[in-house]
Amino acid sequence: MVREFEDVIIQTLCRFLVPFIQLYSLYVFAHGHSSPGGGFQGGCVMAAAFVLIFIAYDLNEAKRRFGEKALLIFCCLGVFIYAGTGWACLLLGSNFLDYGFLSKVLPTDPVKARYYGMAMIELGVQIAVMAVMVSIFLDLVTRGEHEEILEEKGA
Amino acid sequence: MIWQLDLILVFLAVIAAVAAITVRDLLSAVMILGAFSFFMCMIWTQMGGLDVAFTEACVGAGITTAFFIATLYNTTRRTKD
Amino acid sequence: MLEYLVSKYNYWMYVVIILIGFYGMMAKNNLMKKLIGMGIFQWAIIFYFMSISAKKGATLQIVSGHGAAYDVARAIDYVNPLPSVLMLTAIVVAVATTGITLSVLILIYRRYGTFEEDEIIKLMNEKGK
Amino acid sequence: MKKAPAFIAIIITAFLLIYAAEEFPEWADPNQPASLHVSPRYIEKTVEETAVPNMVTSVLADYRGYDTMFETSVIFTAGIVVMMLLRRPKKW
Repeated sequence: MVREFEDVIIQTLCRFLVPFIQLYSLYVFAHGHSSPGGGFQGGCVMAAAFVLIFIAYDLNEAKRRFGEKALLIFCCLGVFIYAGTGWACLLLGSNFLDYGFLSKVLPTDPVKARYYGMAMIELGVQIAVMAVMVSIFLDLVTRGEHEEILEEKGA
Repeated sequence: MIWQLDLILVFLAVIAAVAAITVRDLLSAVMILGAFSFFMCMIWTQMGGLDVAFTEACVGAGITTAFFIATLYNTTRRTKD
Repeated sequence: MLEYLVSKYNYWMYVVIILIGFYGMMAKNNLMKKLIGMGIFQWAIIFYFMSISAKKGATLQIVSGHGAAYDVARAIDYVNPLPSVLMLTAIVVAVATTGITLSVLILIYRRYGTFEEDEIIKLMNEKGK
Repeated sequence: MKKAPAFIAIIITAFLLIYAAEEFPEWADPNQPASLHVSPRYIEKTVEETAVPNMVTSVLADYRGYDTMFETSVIFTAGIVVMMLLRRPKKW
């Protein structure tokens, strides 16, 4: 996981597999309102795609694609989207997380506004879960010593 | 919900749980724990909790097993009991 | 007799799985085995909550129909959604706590070099910390 | 040596739990108390009030949005805590 195998079959297969897993994750997220699925499941499947990159390639490649700073930004962004939707409802004159009043800014009626509010917070949950799972896996697999391992490899 | 199918799946889950506790190799124990959580996922599918089963299949059998293996990669897989 | 067994065996099975996890947490000497026992304990409790959400002859928690013409939902036709929601939250919190516990185990291994509980206690007494 | 107290505790716990399980309603009974109190309102009103057919999503994100929000913040806190525990100088 940390050091590279140099195995052509595994690397090629994983490179073909990763976009399909990410597309499936977006499908699960987008159809969470009318079929089983939603933010948690989509986020976990998306995190599994990055874990696959970790397993197939080495640490350097994975950190080049999804660095630690980007992970922290995405963690905070997910929680911010969730809480920000609640605050938007509050600023529009309603209670916290009462999405019906979003119809004042969205071109829909209050019932459909609740539908879109739910889609909004599921997006926040998906981003937060994906970033946190990848971050925990990155810290566990390197014992928190990314820089030392990268220097050791001479990269 | 079909109670015969449920009974078979619950027995398999009990066997997997006992094996995960008693086996003397941590990597095997972690893999059997993933199998146990997948049996739990099938039990909930046939009980009607499809969202929970989906989450369990992603989280319990996927991400948690990856976390355990990442930890064992950095530590040891030997155990005395 | 068979009806009594069918109506109650699910709760007995949850008791059995919870006791396996409990035994793993109490009697095993290895810290990783204790963590595995804790995981089994958590899934047994989720199993109990999902058992009380089941209904005979009911279907999934998705209202049938499509577009603007959804059917009128009767409560007897659908499985109880409330335990599903609570356990969805519980599973994701469980994986977060598992991540924290694994990082603490890595720290323990970095300092003592073992997962066995008696050896860790012996090393702690020797080092005096 | 550690196994005997564990077995005693397990036997006591098993006795208590099975004794309590006798009082439970039948498994998958449609008229058990857990199915009668709050959930019929969620099941019957979810399409009318939120236009979402999947009632798990509607209860998770709308009726119990506070619950899910603090649960998301629990995951966020877990990620930060793992980073604080492992990403630090080696001398500690």
